[in-house]
Formats: sequence, C-alpha cells, structure tokens
Amino acid sequence: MELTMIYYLIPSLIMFCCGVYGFITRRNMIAILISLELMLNAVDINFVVFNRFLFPGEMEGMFFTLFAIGLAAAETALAIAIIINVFRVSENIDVRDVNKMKH
Amino acid sequence: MDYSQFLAMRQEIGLLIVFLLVFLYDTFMPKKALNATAGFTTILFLLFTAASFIWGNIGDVDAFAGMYSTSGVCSMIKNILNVGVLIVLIQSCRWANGELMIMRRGEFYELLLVTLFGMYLMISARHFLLFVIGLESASLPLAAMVAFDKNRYESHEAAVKYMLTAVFSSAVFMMGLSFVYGLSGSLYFHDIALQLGSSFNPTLVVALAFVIAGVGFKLSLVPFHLWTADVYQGAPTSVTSYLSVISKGAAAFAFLVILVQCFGQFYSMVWEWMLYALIIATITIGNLFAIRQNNMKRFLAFSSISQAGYIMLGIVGCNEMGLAAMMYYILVYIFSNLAAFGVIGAIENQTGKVEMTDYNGLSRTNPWLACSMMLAMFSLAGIPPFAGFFSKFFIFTSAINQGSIAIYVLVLIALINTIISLYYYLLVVKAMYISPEEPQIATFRSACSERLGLWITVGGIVALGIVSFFYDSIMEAAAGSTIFAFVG
Amino acid sequence: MFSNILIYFVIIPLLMLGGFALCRSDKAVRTVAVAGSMALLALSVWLLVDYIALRQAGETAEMLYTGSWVWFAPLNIHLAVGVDGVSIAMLLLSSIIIFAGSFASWKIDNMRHFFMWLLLLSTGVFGFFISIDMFTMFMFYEVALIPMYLLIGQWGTGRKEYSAMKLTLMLMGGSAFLMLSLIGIYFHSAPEGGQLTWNLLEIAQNDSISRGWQYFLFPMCFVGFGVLGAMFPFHTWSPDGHACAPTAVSMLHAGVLMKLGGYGCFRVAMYLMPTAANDLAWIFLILTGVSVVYGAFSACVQTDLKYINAYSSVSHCGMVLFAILMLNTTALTGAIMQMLSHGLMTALFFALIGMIYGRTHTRDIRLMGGLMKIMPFLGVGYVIAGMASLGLPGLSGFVAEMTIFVGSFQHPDMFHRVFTIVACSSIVITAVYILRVVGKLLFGPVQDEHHLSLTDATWWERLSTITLIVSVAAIGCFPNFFEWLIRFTFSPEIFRAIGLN
Amino acid sequence: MQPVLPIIILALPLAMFLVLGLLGHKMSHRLAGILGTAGMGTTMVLAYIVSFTYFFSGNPSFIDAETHTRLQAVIFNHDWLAFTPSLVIRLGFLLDPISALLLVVITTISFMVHLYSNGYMRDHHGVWETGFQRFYAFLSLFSFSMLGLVVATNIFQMYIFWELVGASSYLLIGFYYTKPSAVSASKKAFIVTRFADLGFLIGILILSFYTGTFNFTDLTSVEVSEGVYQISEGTASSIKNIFATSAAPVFMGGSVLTWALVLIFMGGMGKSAMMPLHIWLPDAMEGPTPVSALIHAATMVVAGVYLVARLFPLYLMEEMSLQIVVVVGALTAFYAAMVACTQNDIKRVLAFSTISQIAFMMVSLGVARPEFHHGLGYMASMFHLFTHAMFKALLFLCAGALIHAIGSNDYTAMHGLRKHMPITHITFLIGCLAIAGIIPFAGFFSKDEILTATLGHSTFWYIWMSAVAGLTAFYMFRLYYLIFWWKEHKVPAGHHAPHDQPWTMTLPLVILAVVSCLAGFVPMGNLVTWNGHEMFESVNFFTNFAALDWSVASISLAVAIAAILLATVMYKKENPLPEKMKNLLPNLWRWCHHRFYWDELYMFITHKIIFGCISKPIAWFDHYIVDGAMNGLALLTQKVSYAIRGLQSGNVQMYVWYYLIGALLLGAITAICLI
Amino acid sequence: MESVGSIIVYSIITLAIIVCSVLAVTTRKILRAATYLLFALFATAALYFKLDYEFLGAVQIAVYAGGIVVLFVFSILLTSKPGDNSAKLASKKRVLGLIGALSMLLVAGYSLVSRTSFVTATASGENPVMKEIGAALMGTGHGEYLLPFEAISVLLLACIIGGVVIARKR
Repeated sequence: MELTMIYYLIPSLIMFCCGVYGFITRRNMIAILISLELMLNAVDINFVVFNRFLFPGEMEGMFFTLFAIGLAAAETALAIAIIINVFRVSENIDVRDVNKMKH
Repeated sequence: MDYSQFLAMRQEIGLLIVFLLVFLYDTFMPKKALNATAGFTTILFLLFTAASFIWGNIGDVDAFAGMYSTSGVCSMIKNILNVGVLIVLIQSCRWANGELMIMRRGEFYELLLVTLFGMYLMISARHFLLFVIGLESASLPLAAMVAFDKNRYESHEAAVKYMLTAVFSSAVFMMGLSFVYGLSGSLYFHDIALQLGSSFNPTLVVALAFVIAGVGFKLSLVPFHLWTADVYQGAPTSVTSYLSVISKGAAAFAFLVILVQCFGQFYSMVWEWMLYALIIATITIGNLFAIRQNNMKRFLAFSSISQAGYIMLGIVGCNEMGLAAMMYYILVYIFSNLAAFGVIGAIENQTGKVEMTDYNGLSRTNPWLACSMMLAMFSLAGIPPFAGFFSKFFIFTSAINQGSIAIYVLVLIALINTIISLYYYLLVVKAMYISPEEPQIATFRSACSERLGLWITVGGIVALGIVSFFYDSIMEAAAGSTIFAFVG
Repeated sequence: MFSNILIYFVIIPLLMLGGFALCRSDKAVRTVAVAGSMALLALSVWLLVDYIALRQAGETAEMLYTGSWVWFAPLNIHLAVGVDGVSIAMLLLSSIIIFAGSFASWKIDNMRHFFMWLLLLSTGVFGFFISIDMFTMFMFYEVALIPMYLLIGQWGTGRKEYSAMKLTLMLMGGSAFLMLSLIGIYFHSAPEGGQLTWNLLEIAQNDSISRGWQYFLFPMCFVGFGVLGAMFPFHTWSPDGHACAPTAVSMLHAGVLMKLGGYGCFRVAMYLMPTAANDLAWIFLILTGVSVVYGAFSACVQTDLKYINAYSSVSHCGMVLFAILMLNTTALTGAIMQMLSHGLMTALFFALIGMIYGRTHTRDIRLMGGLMKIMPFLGVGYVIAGMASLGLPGLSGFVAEMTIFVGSFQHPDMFHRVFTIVACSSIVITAVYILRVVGKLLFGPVQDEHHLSLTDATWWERLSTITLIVSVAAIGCFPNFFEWLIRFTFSPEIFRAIGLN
Repeated sequence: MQPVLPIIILALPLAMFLVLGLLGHKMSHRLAGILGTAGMGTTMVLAYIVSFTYFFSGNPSFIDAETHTRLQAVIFNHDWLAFTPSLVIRLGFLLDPISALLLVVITTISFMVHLYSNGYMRDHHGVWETGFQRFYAFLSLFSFSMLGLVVATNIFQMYIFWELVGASSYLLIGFYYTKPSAVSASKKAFIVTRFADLGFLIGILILSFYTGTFNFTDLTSVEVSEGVYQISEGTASSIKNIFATSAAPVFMGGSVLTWALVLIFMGGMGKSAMMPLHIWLPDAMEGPTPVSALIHAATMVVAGVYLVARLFPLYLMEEMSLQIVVVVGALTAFYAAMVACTQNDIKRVLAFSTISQIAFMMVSLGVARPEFHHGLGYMASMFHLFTHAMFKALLFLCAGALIHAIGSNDYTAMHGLRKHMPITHITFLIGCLAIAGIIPFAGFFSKDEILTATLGHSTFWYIWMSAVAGLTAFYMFRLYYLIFWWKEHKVPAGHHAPHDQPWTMTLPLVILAVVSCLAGFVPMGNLVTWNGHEMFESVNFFTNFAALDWSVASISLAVAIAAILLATVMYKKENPLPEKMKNLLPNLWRWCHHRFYWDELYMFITHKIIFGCISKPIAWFDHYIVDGAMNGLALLTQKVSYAIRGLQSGNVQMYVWYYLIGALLLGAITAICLI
Repeated sequence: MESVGSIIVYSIITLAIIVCSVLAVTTRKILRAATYLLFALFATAALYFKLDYEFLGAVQIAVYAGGIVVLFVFSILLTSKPGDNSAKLASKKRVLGLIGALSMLLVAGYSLVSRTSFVTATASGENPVMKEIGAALMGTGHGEYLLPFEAISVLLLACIIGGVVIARKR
C-alpha cells in the first residue's frame, strides 16, 4: 500500500470540517475558538503535505505554515482578550446571547 | 541579500515611522501632553500624506523577488486611502479627546496606523504569505478598535462577531490558498499565473471560491457580509467610518490584483460569472436590508454593502478603465461616506442620538449639518452634479466596456437597484427636510475638527466630479499599469 | 469657453444660485429671481433673433453656436454645446416659464431655499437643452430631476411625501434604462477601431450602431425618456406629483421638465437609432396612442383640478411622443410645437390653479363654483387656458395638434393613419373635461359663500398669467414662424430616420 | 379688387373684440354699445360695398361676361401655417357668389342684433345688464369668426373659423354663466359640435391626404387667370379619380371620397343641428335672445349648409353622399316640425323651426343636380338661406321683444298681446307669413324653389317636404295665435302693461320685416348658382315671380293656407280642440313634446356609457392597476425586505454558516456549470 | 511501497487527528475540548515529523501546544467554573452544523480527489536543513521571507497593543 498524498489530505480535511461543525454548533465562545484552531491547523497540514508531496524542492508551504502558526497565535490571543472582555461585561460567554444587534 | 530593497517601500516605511513616532509620543510623553495626541497624530499624518503624494510614486518597482510590488496605481490607491484616513483622523479628534478615551487615545491611533499598514501590504503584496499577513494586520487590530467603546455593550458584541467571523474567514481563505498552492506550487502571484496555465479544474474553481470568499469578507460581499451591519452599528462611529471606507477600498483593490494577476486567464470562464452572482446578490440584498433600517450606522452599513457591489463592477470589466473607475469610485465613496459619518459622528458626540427618527426636522435646527448629510446622501445615490454621479457613471461605463450582453443585463440590474438605494437615501433627506415632526435635536455648534472634516468632505463631494483632474489623473495612472498583463 | 453664448444659460442660473445664497431677505431673493429670470428671457430672445439672422444669412450647419470643451479626456467626454431651432424653442419656453414661475411664487415660505432648488432645476433644464454631448445631457437631465423631490416634499401639499418619492423613483427608474442605453450607444458610437464619442452629431455622422444593437438600445432609450414624457403605463408619477407640487414647480415640471422626455426621445433615440426607430415605432405608437386617449378619458372623471390637468398632460405629452414616432417632418414639427404649446398652456393652468387654490384652499371642483364672478381675471385666464388646451384656433394648442394630425396622417402606412384617427378623437374628450371643469369651477352659482370674500389676482399673479397667455396666443397666431424655426432640424438630410421611412 | 376693404371687413370686428374685451370694463356701457354697433355698422357698409362690387360691377375677375358665369376671386391669401410645401393653411379672402351673399347676410343680421341689443340688454328701468361690454365683445368675436368662415379660401381656414364660431357660440350661450342651465347648454352645444368637428377634421385629413391640398380652388375649380377661378366639374372629377386610383379606394363599402365627404358633412350636421346632432340647438336658446337670432337662427347654424355648398362639386361626384344629405335633411325637417308643434317655449318653437328650415336647405342641396335647371336646388338652398336668415332673425328679435316685455319664454304667460305691442305684432305676423310661405313674402319664393327642385329629383321627397312645409305654417301660426290672440292675461297690480320697446329694438324689427317682405324678389338665380352660371338672360323686379312654376307653387300655397286655417280654428280662441287632438294621439304628442327623447338618449350615452363605462373604469384601472402595479412593486420590495430579515439573525454562527454555504455554492455551482 | 511501520505510524497519527478533532468539537466539557485540541495538535506535530519537517513539528509543539492551548486553558478557567457542562445541542443547530461540515467535506473532498496528481503523488525530498531555513527566513530573494517576517512582527506588536488595550479594565 502506497501512502499517497490523498491519505494525508483527507484527515486534514476532516479536521477542517470538524472545526466548521464545532463553530456552528458550540455555544461557548472559547469552544468556538478551539474549533477555529482546528480549522487553521488543518490548513497548515495541507500546506505541509503539498509541499512535501508535490514540491519537495522548495519550502514555500513549510514557511507558510510557520507564519500561519504565528498568525494563529496572534489571533487567539486577541480573540481571547475580546472574549474575556465580553465575559466581564455580561458574565456570559454563550455566543447565542451575543445577538442584541440583528435584522 | 539586498536590504536596499526596503527603499522601494517608501510609503510603508513612512507609515511605520509615523506609527513609531506616535507610539513613542504616547509612551514617553508626560500625561499632560497626551491631550495633544490627536492633533499630533493628525498633523503627522497630514505631513506623511503630503510627502506620500510628492515622493510616494517611484514608478513600477518589484522588490523581494516579486513579493512586493509598487507602481503608479499602487501608490495612487495608497494616497487615496491616506486622504481618507486623514479625514477620519480629523473627524475623530473630538471623540478621541473625549473623557472615555483618555486611557486609550494613543492606542487607537497606533492600531489604526497598523491596520493601514496592513492594507498597504494587501495592496502591494504579490505573494500570498505577505498578503495574508497584510490581511490579518488589517483586520485583527480592527477587532480591538471595534471594542473601544467599553461602556457600550454593542461595542463588545461587535468585536466578538467581527473577530470570530474574521478568523473563520481567514481559515477558509487559507484553505483556498492551500489548494492554489497545491495546484501551482508557488505563492508568488506571478508564478501562480504561470503554473496554473490556462486549463482549469474543479479544484481550482473551489479554491477560487474560497479565495473570493476570503477577500469578499473584507469587502463585505453577500453572502460574506453578515458581520458588517452588526459591527458597523456596534463600533465607535470613528471606527465604523474607517472600516466602511478605507478597509473596503484597500480590499477592493487587492481583490482586483489577486483575481487579475493570479487568475487572469480564467476570467471569462470562471470568476466573471462568480462575480456576476456576487454583485447582483450584494447590491440587491444590501439594498433590501437598508430599506428598513432606522439606526443610521446600521443603515450606512447596508448602504456600504450595496456600494461594495458597485465597486465590484469595476473589477468585473477587467480592464484599465475598470481599474480607474474603481479607484475613482473608492475616492468618491470615501468622501461621500465620510461626510455622512461626519454628520452622524457630530450628532452622536453631541447628543448620543443615532436613530433616523432623531433626525426629523434637522434642517430647521442644524441646517448645515442637514445640508452636508443631504449632499452625502445625494452623492451616495449618484445624483449629479455631485461626485457620486460621476463615479457611478464611470463604473457602469467601464463595466459595459466589456461588451457582452450579460454585462448589460448585470448593469441594468445594478441600475434598477440604484432606484431602491435612492429610495432609502431619500428617506434620510425626507427625515431631515420634509418630516413635519418637531426637531429632536437642538441647535448646536459642532467642534472645529468636525466642521473642518465636513468642509473637506463636502468640498470633495462637490469638486471631485466636476473637476475632471481627479479622474483624469487616476485614469492616467491606471492606463500605465501592468496589472492586466495576464488577462486571458 | 465664455465667448459661447450658450454657456450663459447655465452660468446665469448658477450665478443666481450664488445670489440666493447671499440673500438675507425675501425682497432680495425676489430681486435676484426677477433679475435673473429676465436676463434668461432676454438671453433666449436674443439667441432667437441672432439664430434667425444667421439662418437667413445662409447658415446651413446642423447646429449653430457649437462649442466643445474636453471634460473627461479618457472617456472622450466633452462639454459640448450647440443649438438648432428646436433647442432654441425649448430654451425660450423654459425661460418664459421660469419668468412666469418666479412671479407665481412671489409669496412662498422659506423663499430663499425654494428659489435655490428651483434654479438648480432650471440649470439642469437649460443645460439639457444646450448639450449635444450625451454625458452632459444626461447629467443635466438628472440634475433637473432631483430638486423636484425637495420642492414637492417641502413646499407641496397633500400626500406630498408619497408623491415626491414616487415621482423621483419612477423618473430615476426611467433614467436607469436611459443611462444604460446611453452607455451602450457610446460603445457603438464609432466603427471598429474609431474614436468612441458621446457627441450626438458625431455619432449620427458615424452611423455605426448596428441594427441588432439598435433594437436593443432604442427601446431602453425611448422608455427612459418616455417615463419623463408620461408615456403609458409609466405615467402614474405625473398626476400625484403634479397634484402635490407647489405652483411654480408644477408649472416648471409640466411645462418644461416633461418636455425633456420628448426632446430626448427625438434628439437621442430617434436621431441616433433611426433604423430601430423605424422598425419598432409601432410598439410605442400603440403605447402613446393609448396614452393620448387614456389620459383624456381619465381626466374626465377626476375631481381635483390638478389631477385633471395632470391627466390632460398625459394625453398631450402622449401626443408629443406619438408624433415623434410618426417620423415625418410635419409630425415631428408638430411634436415640437405641441411641446411648446403644452408647456405654456399647462404652465398657465397650473399657475392659475395655484392661485385659485391659494385663495379657496381646495382644489376639489365639487366644492367650488361661480368663481368667475368672484375673481374674473383668474376666471378669464382659466377659460383661455382651457380653450388653448382643447385646441381653439388662435391659441397654441390648435396649431400644434393640427400639425401633428396632418403630419401623422401623411404616413403612408394604414396602421399609422388609423392610430392618428384614434388620437384625433382626443380633441372631443378634451373638450368634455375642459368644459366640465370650466363649467363647474367658474360658472354656475357660487358654491361656498366664504368664497365671496375672496380677491382677484394681485399684480404679480397677473404678470405671470399675462406672460403665459401672450406666449400662448403668440404661437397660436403666428405658427408659421415657429414652424419655420423648427422645420430645418427635421429635414430628411439631417433627420435620417425620416429618410428611411 | 384691392385687398384693403376685405381686410378691414375682417379686422374691424376683431379689433372691436379686442378693444371691448380688454378695455371694455373700463368703458361706460353706453360707449361700449355705441362702439360695438358703430363698428358693426361700418363693417356692414364695407361688406355691402364689397358684395355689390362683386355682383354688379362686371369686373372681369368677378364675372365672365361672355359666358355669363360668375367667377371665384381670391382677393388675398396669406400663408399661415405650412404643414408641407403643398399642405398649407392660408388665411385668405375668397369672393364668390355664396361668400358675397353670406357677407351681406351676416353683416346685416349682425348689425341689426348689435343695434337691437342696445335696448334688449337692459331692464325696463334702463339699467344695463352686467357684462354688457363682454356681450358686445363676444358678438364682435362671433362676427369676425363667421366672416372669416365664409370667406375661407381653403378648407382648413374654414375649419379654424368653424372652431372659432363654435367657441364664440359657447361663450354667448353661456353668457348668463351663473345660471346652471345656461352653463350646461353652452357645454352641450360645444361638445356636440365638437364631436361633429371630429368628423369634419378626419374628413379634411382624408381629403388632404389624397389630394395634397386644402384649397377650395384646387378641389373644385380651375384657374382662369391669376387669382381668379371658375367652378369646374372637371377638377372635381379629377379629384374623384385620385381617390379611385389610390391604394385603397374603397373602405367599408363606400369609396374613400364618399367617406371623406360624409365625414365633412358630419361637421356640417353638427353646426347645422341636423339629426342626430341637433340636440344642442334647442338648449342653446338659454343664451340672450339677440344671440339666438344672430347665431342660432341666421348665421352660424347655416354654416353646415354653406360647407356642403362650398364643396358641392365634390359632392356631385359621389351620388351616395348627396343621398345621405337628402335623407338626413328630410328626416330632420320632419322631426323638427313635429316637435315644434308641441313646444311651450316660444324660443324652443323657433329653434325647432330653425332646424326644420335648415333641413330644407340641406335637402335642397342634396337634390340639386346640374342637369335639372342648372342645379336649381343649389340656388334654392342659398336663396332660402338668405330669406330664412332675414325672417327668422325677425321672428327671434320679436320673440326677444316679447320676452323682454313679459319676462318669460313661455307663451302661456303671454296671450293676447296684439293690442299692447302692435309693432311687434305686425312684424311677427310678417315673419310668420314669410316662413309659412305665403305669397309674396320672402319665404314663399325660396321654399317654392326648393320644392320645385325636390320634385325634379324625387316625388316622394317632394310630398314629404310639402307636408313639412304645411306643418311649418301650422306651428308658426299656432304660436302666433297663442301669443297675440287668445285670452288676455290680467295685468297684476303695480305692474305696467306690456308695451312696445325703445327704438333701438323696434327699428331692427321694422327693417327686417320690410326685408322679409321684399327679399323674395331678389333675382337669386342670376346671382348664386352652383357653377356661377347666370340663370336668366335679363332680370327685373318680377323675375322670380315670372319664373314661378305654378303647378308647384299653387299646391304649396294651398297647403300653407290650409295649415294656417287649421291653426286659426284651433288656436285663435280658447277652445277644447287642441286638448282633444292631444288626447286623440297621446303617445305621439308625448313623444313630440319630449322631442322623441333624444336628450335622454344622449344623457344615457354620455353619462352611462362614456362616463360610466369608459372613463370611470379607465380611472379605476389607472388607480388600481397601473398605479397599483407601481405601488405594488414598492410594496413587494418592502415585503421581500421584511421576509429576508431573518438572514441577519444576529447569531454569529448563522453568519458563518451562510458564509460557508455561500462559498461552497459559489464553487460548486460554477464547477458544475463548467464541467 | 510503504513500509509496514510507516503505515502503522500513519494510521495512529491519522486516527488520533480524526478522533481528537471530533471529540474536541463534540465533548460537552469545555476543558476536555481544550485537551482534545492539544492532542490533535500533538498529532499534527507528529505528522510533521513523519513528513520530515522536524523544525516545523517543533514549532507546532512549542507555539501551538505549548502556547495557545495554555492560553485556552487559562481563559477557560477565567470564564467558567470547572464542571460546567454545556447544554445539550438543539437538533436544529446540529443539523445545520452537519450540513455545513459535510457539504464542505463533499465539495473540498471532491475537488481534491478529482485531481489525479493529488491522489497519486508520493512523498519525496528531505528534511530541510536548519541553516537553509534560517537563510530563507532572513533572505530577500526568491523563496526567502524577510519581508513577511518583518511584517508579521508589526502585526504581533499591534496585537499586543490591541490585547493590552482591550484587556485593560478601564
């Protein structure tokens, strides 16, 4: 059995889809953030896999992943800051309650 | 390793210098001097804007092996954004000097400048990594800015919504990028275009859809727009005005660059039709939502969504004329929308009222504010002789330049939508001028900075169209651009 | 640029706008308004005289006083001006009505703003008539539309907000189609590889719009202008809009603005796309023919004075478009005469209605009666306007309608002639509703005794009315002059559509 | 002839109209009256000069001495509005037998009426009526229009003045504009004639479309020298040829020329109150009586006759059109006479009598054929037009005097006035005798010519018209007896007895009475014939008398006398005979009394059908369908806007869900479409 | 032909990725979700190692697992009491989530599978040398990332400022 690229891509895609599912279904904002991390991570895997399998001579995919990890960290930090802020104001981080503005 | 390549990035470096100066000023100056932060930043930025106009354009230069590129058009759009930011700075002086902002004044300016830097990167990036970093720089600090009104719950809610959707969007965007990378093996725009060749496949289409979604999020195209209204409504008015014009302008330009430079050869097969669908949906849905709004900021949010659809018409033509029309549209849109936000901000700062019903009879108590607002509305609606008419006309012209019957139909739909948009813009005019009810807002004198901002924007609304210099010079820059070299 | 006389038609209103901005009292506003409108009137009369002199000296160019200044070079947009007899007639009409309208709004609230909007509207109107560049033309066209919203909304009566909105949106809807077709024309304005242009004369000369594109663009263009010309079924803005508008606005709107539609139809749609005009005329002929009869019948059962006149305008303006579609020199000449005639007499109507309404505070004819005895001047004016409207010889309506009927009946096609007869029947229906309203309003016993204490017209009202009556009578008595003025434009050499017929 | 006099003839009344109309309210009433009368007098003198010059000067441009043929002279012809190079409306002055005749008639009657109105338009105490100046202005306007009509050189000029007389008639009928009945009468008059004019206009359009000309001279004559034309059947038949060779020579069973002529005749029917377009004329009696005399008896109502006479050579080309003229005329004549027998209002009686008499003229035109006595009917028609104008004006002016004296139109309020108003009595009697056709009064001769011409065409119509003539005599004398004889009313205390009027009113009566006595002797056959050819070698005062066809004349005389006797028996004294007659044929009487319910029919058509079934539904359609569609679009937009608001649910998870689905759909659909 | 060991390692890693991801988004205890995330990230790191990107794997562990997850845990502890279970999901939400996730899977999966080279490609190449990585990070030429490196530093500075300003109480 040959472990071709698709064997790596599909798990990553499933990871991404799990993230999507989590984002849409979770109530806790931090859980949503966790789902987002999954999605970002799946993207990273994709880049790495493409780099390794298709374009092994270069490092573009790897570097993208490297930077993407940094970006993810920054995003998470800021997002958590905002969420904590919300928690301070409303003592609640249920995303469903964050819908004062609509229509 | 040629570090002198950084010199190609004059405007970015200038902006970073401003950022650093503000940062240092804010960090090290005594508390008393902090009251002058607003003025300091504004003047500094004014100098930077002027300098950027004078020395910003260094012609077509590619740096970092094609990762970064600047050209006449790029520096032009950056200058346009600078002008917008300058107006935003002027208009936000009063708000920034307010009680609430004492602790965060400097941070506001710093974040604002960083986001502008991010937009610069979006505009000039010719490599997706740099682009993503630009995109994130342009959106993450904004999330913090949205949350600036600590006393208003809406501000926090807006920040959460913005943050979460922005990250989701960037995840989807990067997913698309990974596909593109898988197909082409490169993240350089130039290489992508070369590697992709001219054959397309489902992977590419899906990748393209994800990329469009990611950038469309910044432009708030339907259906990637849903955050817009809530965020605009919740954010402090100054931030909203910044968000609605500057970030949109940068995104539109970047969108064009990506589509044309990476996927130019798939124009007529793939993304032309995607854009048709998006434009129709964007304009129509934006308009339909705008009809019902009462909150002025939310109203302008939906109006800005439909405006984004019109901006897209400049892309769909996919030629220099469209580029020029789009940039001109952005310029005019900056002035028109900022005029409207200027009035909203002035009234909100004075009375805290942002509902359309509060504007009833405004013309009787504050005729100048009402007049500015009316001109802004006319300009947004595309009524001559105000600039909005010209920009709309040119953008339609540039779209039709493409020549197919489909584009006529598209433009017709867009034109019919202008009627709906005219309706809701006139609703504001009606509230201010026609409504017989007692005025809700007493006569007041707005702050100097607000008036200055309004004078500038109103002057722009009147002059930008009638004086052909602006369009001509934009067109000149666009005509010389090499952006469209890859269009197949 | 400033050596071209036509530019002053735009500059004077703009100067007046500036003047109003500086005015501090109503008196000053009136002074500026009167001075400015007299200057415009003088200018247009002078232009008329000079134009005739030039023509008689053997000037055979299609347009005179042409001038063209680059505006947006990349798109080849120019500020191009030029006039022929038709435009001059329209300019004269506009300045007369603005003159009369200034006097008719002698005592309006918030006068300064009122006149500012009115003059912005006038700027648009004048600009439209002097332009021969489609872009500037369209721009001025839209400039003329939007002030209506505020004028009606702020100074109107009745359901003014609804009417103002409806009017604006419907007209803008028309201009949406129009814009598309103008841009379309632009992109086909020159043969492959040629320099595209917005200039009407050049486009006509290039004659490069293919038949297929004409079929596509012509209907949009015609409908676009037709909405403003109150073509069935896009006319419903007109009754509501007129009913709610203040006097001077109704005058200007019905008198001049609706003419923009007809003028545009022939100047752009028919002139640039003659093939489609010839082939598709029948569709619009049906619509306009319906307009003519339908408007007249609708007017018969209205009870509001302004509604009656609005529907009568639908009928009369329908006649304009109807005649334009006939595509022969006589009918087209008649169309222009009808524009002049309808402009003046309907302005007269609306002026008088405004004056009557200002006194009785009602426009319902069932509540009024015997006003002739109370306000003889206005009554006589109304009768004259009515007579002009129903086509009494010696007043303008007759010559215009007869030219249209005779011209239309010259069409070789049976279908067109039958429709002409249908349109002819409107003269009877017109008589019915005009006499009905005259009989109810002016004659008979006084209905409301409060009316007995009302006064007759003041001097400014008289001046306004007399100006219009004299103009109406002038056209009615000396039609040959106007016919001569107009005819040149419609010679087959210039108006190609006629040649194709 | 120099155009100066003709221009003045037209310009003077117009000037009077403008002066009186614009400045009248600043003048005293008396001045206005004098001015108007003097102006009209001058016009009359000038018209006489022009007319007599035409008839009697022997000028070669007026008469071809060798062939004894009167010619048409275009005195001036000024372009007014050029539709196309050939279709040009000109304002001109065409002098030919009929226009010269009409000039005399119009100016004479108009002057009489101007004079008469000086007395009539004030009350017994000499207080002027309000709007006296306006009245004179309108009279002048009417005179101008009518003169313009008769001298028209082309059919469009005629149409112009045709409309103008209609308008001035409208203004004069509605002179008492505060009276609702007057207002509605004026409205009715205008609209009915307007409807007829539609036919006229379409006729003109058809005629001009095929022939390319409006000029009468091009349609019916040949040019013999510059500005001088001679009536020619050849021209008319070449016109007929043009029609016959056109693309569609036949339309719905009739030739197009017939259609054109019938439509033009429809215009004439409207103005001349032929059935079924007659209904306005009786109502028009709401106007002041002098107006009735001028417009609705003598001048305007004969415009229709004049129109047909003007285009007579063309009518000759289409037998069918003449037949229609005859039938319409004959039916109208009989109908009007029947109705006249039962009316109470003296002006109504006179109005129906007018309708009947004009119908005589129409019939006469319709039966005229060149082959029968050089178109005797044509001459008779014009002759009758002339005499009728005189005696009918006389009768109306008498009626005016009576109404002025009594204050009512209803003869039941009069009775037995012969002693109180002797001059009126005598003149009225003369008028009655004239209209009844008693020798030697004017009506006898003209009516006799008509009957002769009718007999020459068809015996049936001859008997028919003779019967109508008898009816005429009957109802006129019925009226006469009921007014002047019968039982005298008591004068209520404190009132003056009725008496004769001031000289301004009696003088016209006397003049017209004299004319009515003598007009019959005018040798019309030498002055007015259809082709200008003189009928008699030489003329003297008794030419007409000598030319009588006694076989016809005696019968008609006998019929008239019998009718008068019958009237005498029935109405000289109060007796039950009329009541018995009425009860004998109650339905007939009721139908006649209600004018055969024409007005009700028209009411039904206008109110129920035009307003109820066309206008109202159209207005409804406009409001609810057309406008409703526009409002519906707006409403729909609003509704859709509300319907999709759930999209913006406020829940960020839904936002990204839409985002994701949107992106996926965008990709998937594009991919599916492309592959 | 892959060695059996490689396949086993692959299977474990993949299984761990999938299972941990699923559990991370389905568990009702928020702290557990964070833990599953941590495992998923570790598994990812393992994948990187397996694909011979050792540097990347190290960074993944250091930044993601070491930094971000700790951040998560802190914030969870700040915003909720331990033992707090999230309420049961409304089925509507779940359906929507499933629709979203599955359609994503379908569309993206199809687009990947449809591309032959994606299905057939096999791994090749070697672990990049650390020196190369460093040079590429500091270089300005093609395939070198000095500029993004500088840019992201500005971004991180801004994020710090933003985080500070938001987190500050006043």
